[in-house]
Amino acid sequence: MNTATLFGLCASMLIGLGLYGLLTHPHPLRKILALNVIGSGIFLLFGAIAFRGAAAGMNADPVPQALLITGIVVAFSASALAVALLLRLFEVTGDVSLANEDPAAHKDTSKDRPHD
Amino acid sequence: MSLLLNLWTILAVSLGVFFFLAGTLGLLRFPDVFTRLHALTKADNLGLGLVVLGLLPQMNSIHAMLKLLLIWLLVLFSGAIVSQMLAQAARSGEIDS
Amino acid sequence: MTESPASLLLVLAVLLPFTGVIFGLLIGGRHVRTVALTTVALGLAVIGGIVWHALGTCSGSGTAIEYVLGGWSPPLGIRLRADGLSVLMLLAVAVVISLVSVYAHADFAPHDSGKETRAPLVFWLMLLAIWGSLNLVFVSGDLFTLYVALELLTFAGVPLVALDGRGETLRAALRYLLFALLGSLLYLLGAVLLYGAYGTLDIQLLSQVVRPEALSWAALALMTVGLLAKTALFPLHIWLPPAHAGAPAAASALLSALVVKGSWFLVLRLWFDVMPNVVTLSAAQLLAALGAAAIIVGNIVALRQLRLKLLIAYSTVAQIGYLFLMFPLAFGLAFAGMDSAPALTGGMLQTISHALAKAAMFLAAGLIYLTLGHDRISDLRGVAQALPMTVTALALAGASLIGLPPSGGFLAKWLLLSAALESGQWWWGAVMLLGGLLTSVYVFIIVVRSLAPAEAGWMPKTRVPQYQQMAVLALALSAFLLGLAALSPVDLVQLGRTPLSLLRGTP
Amino acid sequence: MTPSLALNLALALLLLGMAGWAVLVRSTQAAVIGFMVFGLLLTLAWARLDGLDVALTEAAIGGGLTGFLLLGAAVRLRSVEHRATLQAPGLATRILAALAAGSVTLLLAFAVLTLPSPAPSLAPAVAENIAMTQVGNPVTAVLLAFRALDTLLETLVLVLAMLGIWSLADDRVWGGRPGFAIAHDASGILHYAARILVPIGVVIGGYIFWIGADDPGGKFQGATLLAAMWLLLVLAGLRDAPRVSSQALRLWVVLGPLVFISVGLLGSWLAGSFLGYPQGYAKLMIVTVELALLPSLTLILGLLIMGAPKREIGR
Repeated sequence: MNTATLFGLCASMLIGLGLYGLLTHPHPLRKILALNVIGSGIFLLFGAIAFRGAAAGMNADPVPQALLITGIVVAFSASALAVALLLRLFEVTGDVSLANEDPAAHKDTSKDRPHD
Repeated sequence: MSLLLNLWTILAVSLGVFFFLAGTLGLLRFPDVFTRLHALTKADNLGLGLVVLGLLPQMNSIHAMLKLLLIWLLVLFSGAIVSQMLAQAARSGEIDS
Repeated sequence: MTESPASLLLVLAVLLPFTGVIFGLLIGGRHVRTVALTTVALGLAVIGGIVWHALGTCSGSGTAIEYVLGGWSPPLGIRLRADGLSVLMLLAVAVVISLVSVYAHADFAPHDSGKETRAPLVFWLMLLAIWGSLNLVFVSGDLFTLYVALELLTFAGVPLVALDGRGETLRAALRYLLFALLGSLLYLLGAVLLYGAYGTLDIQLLSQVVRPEALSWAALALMTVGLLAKTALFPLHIWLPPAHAGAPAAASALLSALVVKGSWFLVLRLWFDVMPNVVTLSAAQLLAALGAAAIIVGNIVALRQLRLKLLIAYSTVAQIGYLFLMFPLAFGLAFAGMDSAPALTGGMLQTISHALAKAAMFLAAGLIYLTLGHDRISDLRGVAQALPMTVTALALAGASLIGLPPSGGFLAKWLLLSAALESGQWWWGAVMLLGGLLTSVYVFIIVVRSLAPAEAGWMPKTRVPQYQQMAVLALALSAFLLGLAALSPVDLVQLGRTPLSLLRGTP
Repeated sequence: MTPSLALNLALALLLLGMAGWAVLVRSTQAAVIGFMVFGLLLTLAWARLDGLDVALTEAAIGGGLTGFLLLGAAVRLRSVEHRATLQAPGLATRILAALAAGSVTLLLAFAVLTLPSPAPSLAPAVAENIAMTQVGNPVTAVLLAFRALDTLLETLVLVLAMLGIWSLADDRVWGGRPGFAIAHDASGILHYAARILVPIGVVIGGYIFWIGADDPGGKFQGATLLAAMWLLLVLAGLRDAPRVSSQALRLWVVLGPLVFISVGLLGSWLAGSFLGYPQGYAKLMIVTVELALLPSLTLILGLLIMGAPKREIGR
């Protein structure tokens, strides 16, 4: 198996892992982290595609690599905005739950009993 | 000459890797923050130092050699600072030791 | 290909609003509104120039307006391209943006002390940013540039959702952001796969080389799902109502009328322009089925709302559904070898009339809130007395949502309905009629309730300036009279476009 | 199995392991630390894929700044950690999520295996045109010439994100300083570290920026390092975070985008195309844009980490 295919498959699994985390974690910070894992997977896949495109004396296709740099910076600004929103939500409400305010949920959290 | 240098590289890098292994083992097995820090800083300082020393003869310019040495010095410096801060935090009870 | 000096207007349409953001931030203080309004005026001139130019080419060469950036032609470089769809969207968005700016003039005025305050700065800068990002979505010819445009749009929308600063709006904003980020990541993933398969991101070039194979199918599926999450098509709509209803009226109008249209437009681009030969009729049927579900569920939930702003937000969920009915209709006609243009025109008209009508409704709801001090639907007495123009606007906008003649909504639904019958898909027509019926129920309730006389001696909480009412009425009137576009001598929609049947024709 | 393949395989497995840890482990702090290690490993993967520019960016931004950001948030949110995990979804949701994630992975794996060979590539096109841009690093040529519009828009993304974060301030403290805390530093060790490290970091940041024209490196990587040095100064209490109403700050923040747009317009006048460069002046104009972007990017990246204004003016 060649390098590009290996990392391409690795990227596919990273994206799946991140997606699972995003769908199952109730904590918004974990969702943000999972989004970052998905993002890294997509970037790695693009990197593998760039590596396949080695030609004209270059070890990899420089166009995807340049786009990746843009992508990484954009992903970072998204994470920064999301974290700032989350911290502000915590400051204002004292909670980080994303669920809608319904009285049943309130009752549950006020008891704050360990759940196991 | 180049055979000798290659031998030196192999020897020094292997020794460095050994220190890293030992440090990682300590990090996983030692009971508290202080002893773990001890293990970790050994790996950083000596392990990385040996790897850098081993790689020096493989560089083809003085410039690159200086960069390698700079990396070692920076890691030494930040390692020392960070372990100090971790130890302080552990002693004042900010993190669980 | 026309690359005249007028094509530089495409660059200006994108960068002028952002330059406004930069200067607004730099000058700051109490001058933000002045900077924003100046930029809006200049931007209107730019869009006017583009439309003028497009009408000129419409009767002449009939090709799209193009601009190759830096002289580096694709696939290496990036080109901007405005066809009929882009020009229409540019125009519609410019109209909504400028009327919302007129409305917001008082709501986001600088503080008396002359000190910079948070809400006006954020509102005006984000209004400009939304405008620039949407224009970029409409004219960009490159899939990666479109990814950046989507992110710009998200980053401009989120602060507006959270402008109020209350806990629930922060929560709504965070949920919106997480949905939107996943959406743009899935879109990017699809674009990455397309680059891996065909080595270009340029829409025109891709449409020539893309083949109906597993790889392009996977890319289209991923990108579509991502964009649907951003457009809030059922069942990915749960983030929308709290996000749109919690913002100040002018911000809600921007979010509900315009921002969701950006990602919808991109779905349209992908299906009709990038990969028409990958699309299958059953995939288009699935998209429309989700749209139909959105129409039914959105309208029924809207009927059960107690507050005006939430009702209008749920009505957006339903109206988004209509936007997806055109897909099987257009592809159905194209598959049958018939002219698919009426379905496309119907879909475009639906988008534009919804943008105008929904902006009018949210702004009207804002005025009603100011007058009554609340927006409970059960108690709208006295509104018509205090705000006659606004209630007229609500009725006209509602008529457009329902689809009464001669509104834009009527013409849109008429075109879609006849496309449905012509392509033998009567069931989508039935969904449209049912949706119209449900919409008319809540529009009727709102209008009748607000016509009820107020108690003797009742005084409005706040006196609303006339020009705010006039801005709302202007929006509603444009939605209502949009149906007269049928009389227009030029068919702007088809400018620079290849008929779908030709694109699909060769295997 | 060749040594190179073995190394790649080990790297891929480690990546998956760390990502799995970051996604599945119970404690949020442990997850974030796992993610930072993941970022470092990813840097190695980039080096294996011959993407040194990307590797530098990933190390600086993906692993470094993002990790710092998430770790800070995890510490701040420690008190609600338990409550937030209470609403964990049931088994049915987990199975559905696993099915969805698994099918996406399978779809992608299938796509990866069916990518065409030989792979399409724009490398020849870049090689053909790079001489006209007068820069030696092809990635820089793409970022600042062939696809300069994307880079311009990206700086606007950063400005919008910064504004979005500022917009989360309380109305009363608008215009004030971010609440970025000064670290607890009883023995003054951080203070000492900042004094030694910052000058070295600034030199290295400048160096990475400068060689970017011809070698791996560039403004984003350099700016991130400079931003990190700035954050260190603030953390150590040597400098206070800036007031967001400061005119000087705003001028430096918008300098990059403003110069970029101006150079673009100059191009439409001199070279006949927006963001075009007249013959022989390409490098001069590219370096001008990069020089203007460096301070703006440094400040914005730092401000994104510092967060919304928290303290009133004068405090």
